[in-house]
Amino acid sequence: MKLYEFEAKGILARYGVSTPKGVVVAKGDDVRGKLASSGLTPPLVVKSQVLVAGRGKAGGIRIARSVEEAVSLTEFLFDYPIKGLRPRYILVEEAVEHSSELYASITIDKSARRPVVLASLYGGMDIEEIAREKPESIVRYHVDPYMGLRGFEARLIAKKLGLKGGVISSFASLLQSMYNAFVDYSADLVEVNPLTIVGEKVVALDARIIVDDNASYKYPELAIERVEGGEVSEWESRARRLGLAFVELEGDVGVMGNGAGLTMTSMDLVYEYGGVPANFLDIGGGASAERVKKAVLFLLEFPKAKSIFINIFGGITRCDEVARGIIEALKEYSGKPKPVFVRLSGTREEEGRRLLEEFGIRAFDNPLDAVVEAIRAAR
Amino acid sequence: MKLYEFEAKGILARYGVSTPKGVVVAKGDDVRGKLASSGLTPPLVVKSQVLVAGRGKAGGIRIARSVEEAVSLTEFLFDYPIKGLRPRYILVEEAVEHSSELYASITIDKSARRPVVLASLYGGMDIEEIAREKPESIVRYHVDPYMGLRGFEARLIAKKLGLKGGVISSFASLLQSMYNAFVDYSADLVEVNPLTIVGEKVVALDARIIVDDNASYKYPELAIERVEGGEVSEWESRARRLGLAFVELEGDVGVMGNGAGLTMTSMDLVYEYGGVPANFLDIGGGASAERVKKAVLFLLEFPKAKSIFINIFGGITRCDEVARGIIEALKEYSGKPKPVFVRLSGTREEEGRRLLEEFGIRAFDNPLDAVVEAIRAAR
Amino acid sequence: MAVLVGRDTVVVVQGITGREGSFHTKLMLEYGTRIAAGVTPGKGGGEVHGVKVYDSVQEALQEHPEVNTSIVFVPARFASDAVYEAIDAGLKLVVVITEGIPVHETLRFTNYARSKGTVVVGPNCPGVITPGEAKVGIMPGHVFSRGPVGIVSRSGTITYEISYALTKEGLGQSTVIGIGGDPVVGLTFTEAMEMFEKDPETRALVIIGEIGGDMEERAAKMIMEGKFTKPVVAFIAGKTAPPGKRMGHAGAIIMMGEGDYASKVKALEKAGVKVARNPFEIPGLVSRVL
Amino acid sequence: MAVLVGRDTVVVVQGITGREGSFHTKLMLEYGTRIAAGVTPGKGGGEVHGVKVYDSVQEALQEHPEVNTSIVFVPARFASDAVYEAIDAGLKLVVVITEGIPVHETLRFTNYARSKGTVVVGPNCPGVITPGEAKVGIMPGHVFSRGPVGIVSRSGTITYEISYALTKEGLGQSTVIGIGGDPVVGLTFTEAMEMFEKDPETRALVIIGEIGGDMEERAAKMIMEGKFTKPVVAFIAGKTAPPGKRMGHAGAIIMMGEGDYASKVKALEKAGVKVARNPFEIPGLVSRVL
Repeated sequence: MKLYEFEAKGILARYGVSTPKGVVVAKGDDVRGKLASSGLTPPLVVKSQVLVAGRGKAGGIRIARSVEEAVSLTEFLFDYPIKGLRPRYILVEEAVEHSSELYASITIDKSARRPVVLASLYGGMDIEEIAREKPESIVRYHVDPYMGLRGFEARLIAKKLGLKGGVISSFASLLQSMYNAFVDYSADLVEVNPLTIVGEKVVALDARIIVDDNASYKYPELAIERVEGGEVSEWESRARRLGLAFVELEGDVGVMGNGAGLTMTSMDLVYEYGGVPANFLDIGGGASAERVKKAVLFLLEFPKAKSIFINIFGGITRCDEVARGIIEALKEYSGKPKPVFVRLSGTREEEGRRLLEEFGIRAFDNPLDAVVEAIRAAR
Repeated sequence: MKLYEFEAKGILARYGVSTPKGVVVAKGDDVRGKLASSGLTPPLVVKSQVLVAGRGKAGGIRIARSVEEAVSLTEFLFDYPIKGLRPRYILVEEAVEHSSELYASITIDKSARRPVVLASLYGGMDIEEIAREKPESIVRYHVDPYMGLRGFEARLIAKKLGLKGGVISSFASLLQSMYNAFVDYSADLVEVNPLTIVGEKVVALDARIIVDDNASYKYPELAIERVEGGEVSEWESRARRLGLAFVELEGDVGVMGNGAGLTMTSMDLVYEYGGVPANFLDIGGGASAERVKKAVLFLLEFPKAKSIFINIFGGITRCDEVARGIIEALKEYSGKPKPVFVRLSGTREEEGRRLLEEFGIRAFDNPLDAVVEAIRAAR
Repeated sequence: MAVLVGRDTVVVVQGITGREGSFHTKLMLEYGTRIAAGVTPGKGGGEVHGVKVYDSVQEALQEHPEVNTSIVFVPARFASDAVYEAIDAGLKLVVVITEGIPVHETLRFTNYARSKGTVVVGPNCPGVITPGEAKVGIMPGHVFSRGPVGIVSRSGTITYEISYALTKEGLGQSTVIGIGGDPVVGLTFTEAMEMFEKDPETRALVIIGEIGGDMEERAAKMIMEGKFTKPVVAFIAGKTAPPGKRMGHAGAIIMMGEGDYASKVKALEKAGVKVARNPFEIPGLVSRVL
Repeated sequence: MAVLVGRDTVVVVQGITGREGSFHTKLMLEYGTRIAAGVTPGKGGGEVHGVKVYDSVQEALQEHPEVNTSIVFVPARFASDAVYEAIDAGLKLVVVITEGIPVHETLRFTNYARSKGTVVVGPNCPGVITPGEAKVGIMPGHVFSRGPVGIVSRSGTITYEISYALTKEGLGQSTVIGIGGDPVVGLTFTEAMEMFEKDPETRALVIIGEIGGDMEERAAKMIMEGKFTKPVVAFIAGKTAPPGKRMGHAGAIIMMGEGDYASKVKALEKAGVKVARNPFEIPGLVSRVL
């Protein structure tokens, strides 16, 4: 779950990180009143709160010389889509005059099974760009998850970066604050980019926090509605509301599988045999008949899918449950009929196969056969 | 720093512990209004918030059959001193009907260098009493400070205690909540005594938290004025405000030393040589001249001390600083002169000795000589 | 011989009274796995498919000291606690089936397990099977057969697909390890490969990878460095997945340009590994290297 | 020979630029202690009494790899961090002078030190001295002299008093350890006693206890069990302290009836230890057992 910039800054500020003075305006707020009473001193930065990368380049960040200008820019940005997305919040902040832009983030090094701090003197661009253009500038530091990031370690990072004097300890404090937020919010990523140095103080000009979706239940206070991603289609957001792992694609063969690997491989097979998948839909492990029914109905209604290829190899998923779900979906569906090709193998495969065949659906044993049929039917 | 019952319960409630519904009334509040609007259902328990043990036996806990009665009991308790102490807060709670009273606490086992959980089915009395009367009922469990108290460990404790069914997991949750509060508040002690079982739910009827004084700076939100201890004398609370480690005693020989061990030994010597100390005053390690001056002035003004025995063996404390502090105090003091006997040894002893002797004070090398003189002078 | 599980494996099922725990206990028993006990806090005293249920691993081990392995079906919110319980009870292998455990929790318990000498497989994994000896997992048993091919996989269902294809071609498996699809797992490709390297029965290895992460690249590096010397073939799922889209579980996300399909195939081929275009090519490739 | 510190001890002073750190660096140097470096974050590059200052222990050790011991004068809020830094740098002895460290922090770093094989003395302690060889602490050097008496003490100033009294009677000390007055300390009486038991130079031991806690009782138990075999005499401060009152530092509080004066004296006397009524009786008692 990606947090908005203003949320990330709010969290970091509670951990002692300096951020520019600012105010958040929500869609529908009295913009003029809110900015007038905010006590902010121009020049101001008006920032569209969208959860997509490249917001600056897309025109989502504007400079206002006066409060009056900030009011009109705020109103303008509410209606200015960034990669197809209109913001619900605008953050207006005092501009911080600065000459340097640094980078700092904390994420998980999956291979090392350790949190890792990344820092560079060359911020303002994203980490991939830094890695391409200034790879030697990146300092990496692994943290023992049982010890946390201790002060002396944070200072070592600051020194390796080449910082001097009092900035060392204020940068070290920033890293420790980021680390504590990273742990307390079960974050996949805490990033401050850019940050700058004013005197001996470190100021976070932008901030990102991504909370692990598996842990988001721990933070009910973050449960505001948020639209993630740049180009979530209508069907993708509908799927999200239904709790389905669905990605819309360009083609016409509907694809559904159990498990990400098998579902991706099913897509790969469609391509390999000359078709183009209409989507990716993973019902996950151990899906109930109810869940399968929901997913199949969704694909039946999804207009891009001209035919449907269902590829199931049951482990924790039971083929009989899947069969029941498919049958119920087909019974309930009242739209234009669509050809459905089901491959069933694995746990309780005989029962599932029997159920489907009693209902009049052929259950393939070999997915290649099912794929070929599905591609042909979509044409 | 001892927290009031209502503070401890408030903290534990945030960690998910069930506590009786209640309301805190501060001295000066509109008692009637506050209780009337609280929505509490009688019978009610009216509890004087004092930081002393044995509050119940001393009449600090009363039962009210009606809100009206609770109002008059609250007003009554504000003026009812418990061990010499008038409360600033009264907690009024709904009475919880209960048949069992259990005990649970978390503290530090200093020898094992481990947090330790203590639990017993026989609560309602203090742990020393339980240890005397039902020693076999106490379950002790050491916690790895790097792992915390995990659910399966908490359940093992509950099972060892003899709890059954759903109570096991609610008691285990209570222990985990207590442990988390214990760590987050740097507590010397988190105690719930008694707690009771209502259905399968565990309810904390009373709660105590003692925060480590060395860590209390981390919790500015707890910085309300609190009067600790049952019988803090006027001079003791005056000393506390000055930041002096001072205990008032029965005798007439003022005692001041550096370090708890030496100061206690100085008291012991006064007794051994036939005197009675008027106090204990430890200036601690590395005291500045300023601090020494404050301490000496305090003893000069402390009426019980007829003479003063100052026993210094400098390590991190410097004898010259001490000498300067003594001299400045004597210069500034304008009350009735008091005989002062100073023993000086250790770090910078020659300089200290020289300063004192230039000022006309004899610096003893042997504390026994100084003690004997001080006792004689006090008579 | 084989790796991780075998005839000496004696299992405790944590979360045995749940829907999945109970169902797969039955299937594992049917497969011949020795299951000595089950654990569900608060349900001690009962029985599931003839297996006694205890309130804690400690109590289970008091009655069944021969237990050396745990399989965890406990729901995500309580799963970490179950893993710690198994580690602290001294079990040498803990297979975590549970999906949806927060990665910060996995980070902690996998590090803890390592410090205690316990191997954790998973989380979010299908488990481990040594065909004909023991199945500690949720995989459909009938698709496996015994033989010389080791398999280590990030994807449950593709593992079944490929094992089934191998079995149909008469190519049996020594041990099949599904390491799980989460970003952080207790046993990585390279750690599993160290085990297969030492196992005399395993004569070839199938690596089943997925886009995202760098585990396949590390496996390639290990082969390049000569630390894994047996023939290897591979399949990588997600060839046609669009970048930046989350494809099902967290392991399969292409971001930061790290670990895309091309990079993995390139690294593996450089190390001399044949990469199959689809799962059904695997048996042919394996036959050629055996 | 002696214990913990000696001629081979090479010290880094953490917090060397502070008031106490700088002053006691001078006194330690005057005593003959080998101090190779000092550390104060942000003050690297300077000098204190001729000792070079570095920003971190790591940097200090790069230049002075012979350092094996740290003494910590860092203020309480930053002291734990300094201790971790010293432990992680691989130092074998860390003497923590700092007073006022929260006990939960001490709990953590003392456990961590143990897992890393580092001995922590303190916090809130006067340090360790092996007379004539090395003083790693804040004790006044001139009150000590070299000889056969080991001392382990919970009270700084009483240690000076008793050492001075011994010295005046011609009874020198092998090593004197002030373990510190905090509720949790890195080195306990019994752990120090294990060291003295093995030290051939130490022929008798003086235990300087205090009311509160159970460290004296544990020392008595160790003697009873025959794990410490040299003659022991003891002094316990706080005989006349009223119960339930906090007497200065946290170590000296009598509460819960645990560790009062009578219990300690009884336990020690039962173990055959002579307990002095005041510090000045110690030399006489020592003479008798030597």
